[in-house]
Amino acid sequence: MAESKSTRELTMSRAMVSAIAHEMREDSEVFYMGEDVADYGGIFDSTQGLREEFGYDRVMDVPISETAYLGAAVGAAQVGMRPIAELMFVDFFGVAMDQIYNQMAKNTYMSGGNVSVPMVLTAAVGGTYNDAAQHSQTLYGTFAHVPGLKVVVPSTAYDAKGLMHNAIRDDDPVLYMFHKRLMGIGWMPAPEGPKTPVPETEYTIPFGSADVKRAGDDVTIVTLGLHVHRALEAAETLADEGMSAEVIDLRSLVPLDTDTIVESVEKTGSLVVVDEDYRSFGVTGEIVATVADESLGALESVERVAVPDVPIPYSRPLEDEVIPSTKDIVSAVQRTQ
Amino acid sequence: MAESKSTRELTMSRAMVSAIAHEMREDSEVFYMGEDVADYGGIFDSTQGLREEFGYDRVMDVPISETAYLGAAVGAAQVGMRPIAELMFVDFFGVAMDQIYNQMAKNTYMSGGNVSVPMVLTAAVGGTYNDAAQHSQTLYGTFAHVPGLKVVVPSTAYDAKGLMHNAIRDDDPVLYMFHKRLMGIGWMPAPEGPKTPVPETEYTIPFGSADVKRAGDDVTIVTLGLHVHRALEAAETLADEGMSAEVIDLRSLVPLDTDTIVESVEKTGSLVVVDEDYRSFGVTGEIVATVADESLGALESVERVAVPDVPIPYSRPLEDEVIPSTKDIVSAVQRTQ
Amino acid sequence: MPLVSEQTMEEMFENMVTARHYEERLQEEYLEGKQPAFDISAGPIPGELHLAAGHEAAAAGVVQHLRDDDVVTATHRPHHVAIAKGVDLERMTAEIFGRETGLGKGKGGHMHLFDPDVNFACSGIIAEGCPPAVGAGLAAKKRNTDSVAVSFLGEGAIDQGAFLESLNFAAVFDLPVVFVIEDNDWAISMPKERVTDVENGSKRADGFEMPGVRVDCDDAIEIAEVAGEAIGRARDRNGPTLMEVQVHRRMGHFMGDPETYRPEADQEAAADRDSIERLEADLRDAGVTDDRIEEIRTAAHDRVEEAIEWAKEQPQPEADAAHEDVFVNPMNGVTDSEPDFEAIGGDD
Amino acid sequence: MPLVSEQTMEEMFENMVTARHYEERLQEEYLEGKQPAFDISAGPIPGELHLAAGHEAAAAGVVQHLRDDDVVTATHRPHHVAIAKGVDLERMTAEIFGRETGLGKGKGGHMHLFDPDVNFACSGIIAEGCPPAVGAGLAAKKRNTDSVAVSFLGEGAIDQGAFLESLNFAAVFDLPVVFVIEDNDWAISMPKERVTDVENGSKRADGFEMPGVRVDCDDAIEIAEVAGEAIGRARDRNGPTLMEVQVHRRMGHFMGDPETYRPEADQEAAADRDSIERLEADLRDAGVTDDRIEEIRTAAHDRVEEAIEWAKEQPQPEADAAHEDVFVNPMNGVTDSEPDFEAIGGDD
Ligand SMILES: Cc1ncc(C[n+]2csc(CCOP(=O)(O)OP(=O)(O)O)c2C)c(N)n1
Ligand SMILES: Cc1ncc(C[n+]2csc(CCOP(=O)(O)OP(=O)(O)O)c2C)c(N)n1
Ligand SMILES: [Mg+2]
Ligand SMILES: [Mg+2]
Repeated sequence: MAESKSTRELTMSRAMVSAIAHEMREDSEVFYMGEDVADYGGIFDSTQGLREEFGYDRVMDVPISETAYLGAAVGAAQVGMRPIAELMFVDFFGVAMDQIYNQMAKNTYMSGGNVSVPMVLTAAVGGTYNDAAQHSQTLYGTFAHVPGLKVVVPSTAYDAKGLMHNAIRDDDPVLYMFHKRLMGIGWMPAPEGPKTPVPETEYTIPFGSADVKRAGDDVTIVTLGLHVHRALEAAETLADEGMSAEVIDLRSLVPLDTDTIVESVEKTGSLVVVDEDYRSFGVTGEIVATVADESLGALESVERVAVPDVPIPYSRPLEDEVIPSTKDIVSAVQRTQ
Repeated sequence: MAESKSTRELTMSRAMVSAIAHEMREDSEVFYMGEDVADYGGIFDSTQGLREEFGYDRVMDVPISETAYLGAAVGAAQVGMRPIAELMFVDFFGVAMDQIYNQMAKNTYMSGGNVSVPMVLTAAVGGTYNDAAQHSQTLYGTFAHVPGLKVVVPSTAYDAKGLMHNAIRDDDPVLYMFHKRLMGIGWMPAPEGPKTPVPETEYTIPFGSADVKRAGDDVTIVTLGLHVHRALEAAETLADEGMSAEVIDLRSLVPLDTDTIVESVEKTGSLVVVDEDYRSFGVTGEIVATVADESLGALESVERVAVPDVPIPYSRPLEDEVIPSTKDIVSAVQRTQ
Repeated sequence: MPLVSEQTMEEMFENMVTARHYEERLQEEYLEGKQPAFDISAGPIPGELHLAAGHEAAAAGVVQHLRDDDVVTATHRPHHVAIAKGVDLERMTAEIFGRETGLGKGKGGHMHLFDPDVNFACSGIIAEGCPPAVGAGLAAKKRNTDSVAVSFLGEGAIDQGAFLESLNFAAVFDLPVVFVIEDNDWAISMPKERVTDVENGSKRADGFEMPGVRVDCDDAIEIAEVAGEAIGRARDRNGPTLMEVQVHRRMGHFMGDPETYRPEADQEAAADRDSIERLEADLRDAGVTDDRIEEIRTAAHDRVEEAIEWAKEQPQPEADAAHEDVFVNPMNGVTDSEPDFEAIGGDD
Repeated sequence: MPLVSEQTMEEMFENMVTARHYEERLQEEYLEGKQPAFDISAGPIPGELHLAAGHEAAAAGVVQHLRDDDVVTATHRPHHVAIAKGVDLERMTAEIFGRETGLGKGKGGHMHLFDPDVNFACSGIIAEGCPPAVGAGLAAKKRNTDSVAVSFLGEGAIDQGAFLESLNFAAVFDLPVVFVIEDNDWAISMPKERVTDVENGSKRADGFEMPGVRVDCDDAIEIAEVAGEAIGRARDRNGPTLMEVQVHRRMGHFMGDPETYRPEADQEAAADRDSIERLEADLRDAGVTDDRIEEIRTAAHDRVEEAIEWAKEQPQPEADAAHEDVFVNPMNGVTDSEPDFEAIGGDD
């Protein structure tokens, strides 16, 4: 079977790494920088095996100086290299945000397009494993709000590879946010969905193309990252109750695929937005408002399911309470009907 | 006249300073820290005369080390002092965001309420004077998205004083964002509205209390900061055309006065949100979604007027294009009718 | 008279054996819950766990000079420092087990322990505690008290802006702050030689006109002597000090760290140099009896066992509690004293 | 043979008089537009304007060692450096006037000048240019070229994390980077003695195992000599240098700054020490004739006048252009090579 030769099941981390390795082989200007990315292979397996293949020069451990090394990536990108820089946890952005949003994101515009910043910033996001307020955030809204960054969030191995190829080849700065729980790390069991067949060949998934992960007629569930899988699970439960839910995986927040969302809501009339980020002034508000902007009449009911504006608490019952569960999604959908 | 004895017209900066001075006189634990706040009196007149009255110890110039001095304010607040720390332009937040959002905002929650952080972070916001991408932002959405900060935005001298008294007395961390264009600085002419009569006595305006700055029946304009005045001007123009616009000044984003907004939209049926921050994943989306959540049926039309997801450009015609004007507000209202 | 009295030596020893045993017990509880396959979110202690075995002397030697009103900020590896500072052991343990009666009602976890009674805090971001410690020093100066603040950090944190800015801030305002670098040679998998050129962390002080000192081994007594001087200078308002202490990482960076990056010889060397054994020998040299040493050990063990037992009996928090404590005063609560007054649209 | 040739001296002089006259003319244009009352948003040059009169020697002395492929990052006070680096003067001026043909199509303004042809950039946040300069040095090393990078900063920036982290990063990887502190004694209203304890900014190097040097006066020749050594070392792959130059702020921090905080004597002293006059005297000593000096001056003036005239004739940008250039490739544009393949919900 030709099929089985050209694809194999991969974890999301392996799929990411395979895209990075491919690009590094093709283009000597691509290199990877971060903390514990060389010998350790990335705390979340994001660089497993890369140092072995490419050496310390192209898979560089750096001092714990996020401002210096993310800014250095900007500088290297501006002279034409294609750095990938990793922020170990997105929660650490605050020590380096100036370089991210005042240079990486703005230099293209401020230069009238005369300068480009072809770099990828990777960052681990997400909770569900009791790592508390400084290590569990997604911060999708924070970054999508800043003009000048493309913001990408894969939910499967297949998407992770195609989006990573695209991110590295893109001449614009890309923030690639991978959810720890999806990576398939030995010590953090992933749910069923993210491990998928992945073609061995290279392929790109363009940004701004949301993916209908499940088609349905009664309600539109818009989500991303880990919650794609929780939404799919919810859709299964709902199907048993005779409700047909469409699940849209945004895959990128910037650019945002408004069309796919609006078309779906025009079909179903009901919108449920599910997000692991803080509820207010973030993703759920934007998606609801986008649909209201584009097609207010189609909107018969709306629900937002997100973290209720509290820092992520440590203890299991508390974290479970604030991070949207499959049950929360089911209930929200039921409220719309 | 008793009236004239107890009130006088003040610029917004004088009103802010009068509240700060009052609190400093009453409570020796209150002090002010920032760059150029002592001899200069604040680049935007935010501390005019304070050093003269209170000396260098309580009105402290600090090194250009925002991480160190904002974090120092957190530390001083946690032992019971009541620091006011100024970030000269909110655009500089990126060099110190970790202290702001991972400590100032989260320590109360992470300690289960055993620690409080009674500090005020003041920051100048806003454009309209061609200071380009790194000195013109409002970033309202960025900060309102982070749980743990109260976020306050005055639009008049009267409000500025009452909100500042409240901010300093609050046991929680408050981000007080003042718009440069409203301050009444000699070299940056303010519009008519912000200079108001201000009582000499102390008074507090509670957070979470939006203010109906103009009552109306046909459309609800929700806004804050500088754009309160542009919305009021738009409402005048609209009145000439026979349209009656209600203008709601949010005054604080966290807590958000949902009731006042929803009540108004239930009356008018039309919602126009006007914001000087970036359009996507920010204030306008949140307000629209909040109304959709609470009262979807009441919502007959919606418009969002904000900066169209580009960094703030320098040149006059470009900046004018992206920062919502009175005319933009008028047009948006017209589109709703 | 020796600088460090026998009583102090005993106290340090007590702190150190308490911390060591405490962490051994945490490790047991943590790993037990991770059977059969290591799942970070499983068991009675979920999430990351950073243990400080091999660092105890730094905490004991420095903190024994401090009073309750002195402020300490520690790192993601905080237990030994918390114990030395006198943090409530039971409530701290309950916090690590995520229970309702924990220091943070189960909201903080082991990287976010706050005990305002003894002015202890820690945090999970590199060098994040430096600026607040500087702020505590600033408050002491403004209030004209003789309190001091001590900020702990790892040797991997000496490249982080928050630390470097804090050095300057403390120096220029002559604040009563002591920075203590716990140099365990490693920042997760990165050996210190690969991330900075300075011979040791105390050299950073040279660029800020601050005294920098280093204790080259984790000898609690020497640490206590050097720290005594630094803290004394701070208390006497003679300004800050940067101090580095060589410690050893006896375990992985966090529980579950395979340490495949680490040479075995380095692991063995860390295991060999045990500051607790060293101090025990010093105690004997000073004439402390076996019985007394055993008594201290037993008391420490008992205290640890009691704390863990107590913690495990504590209730889990109610789910609803997750919504509380974002603010101490959620709706602001300050009485609205707004006069009846219309500044815009009013008729005055 | 002197280290600095007569030709180099002439070039530096030319750069310096160009920069000085350029800024005098900008000042005129700026202030003219602010009549009768100073309104920052009025006139042909709106917004903030930071002029570098008194800093010219630092730019001329350092940058004359650089090639087009060497990267320079400058600060909010960038014009003198841009001129020395050979930034297109007409398009730079058009940018400052906010015109369509400006370096950034009117989007950047005077703090955000980018000329990729000569690898020049500047920015408005303190010390923000240090990390990208380090990145350019890193790229040179990875690509195995002999390009270097120079990062300018003010003496007020030596307390900022971005600078301090960059020192370490450049040092540990031996990058070809030179940091140049322009010490004009003031950070807006804050005199340097009030914000740090170090005697001078070059001392920061001591905490990072990097050579630190200072030129105590704005003597272009001495600066050129010291910079030549530092840049040569970088080019020869012998690592980074921190260099400080004493310059003078002849004007307010920005146009409109009342400078009420500044002692008159200090203002006068800055006015007295003019590096341009000094270099002119040196030129004469070296035998350059009055005529030649006049010729250089006239050429510089003419060039400035032409650039300003050209810029003022350029069109304002169309309002719609504001929506362009956020990305060079807005909808990503990479051809979608996605195979026809369904990983979830597919039937394979
Ligand atoms: C700003 C920031 N960057 C990275 C991390 C991830 N991180 C946690 S601990 C650590 C290593 C710290 O090493 P060191 O300071 O030497 O302390 P040690 O763990 O050795 O005690 C890193 C990189 C973090 N928490 N914060
Ligand atoms: C991070 C940051 N903080 C504060 C400012 C505001 N600011 C602009 S210039 C300046 C003073 C800079 O002084 P210095 O570095 O000595 O340069 P100079 O202006 O003297 O050339 C300040 C505080 C800023 N732009 N960025
Ligand atoms: Mg370490
Ligand atoms: Mg200066």
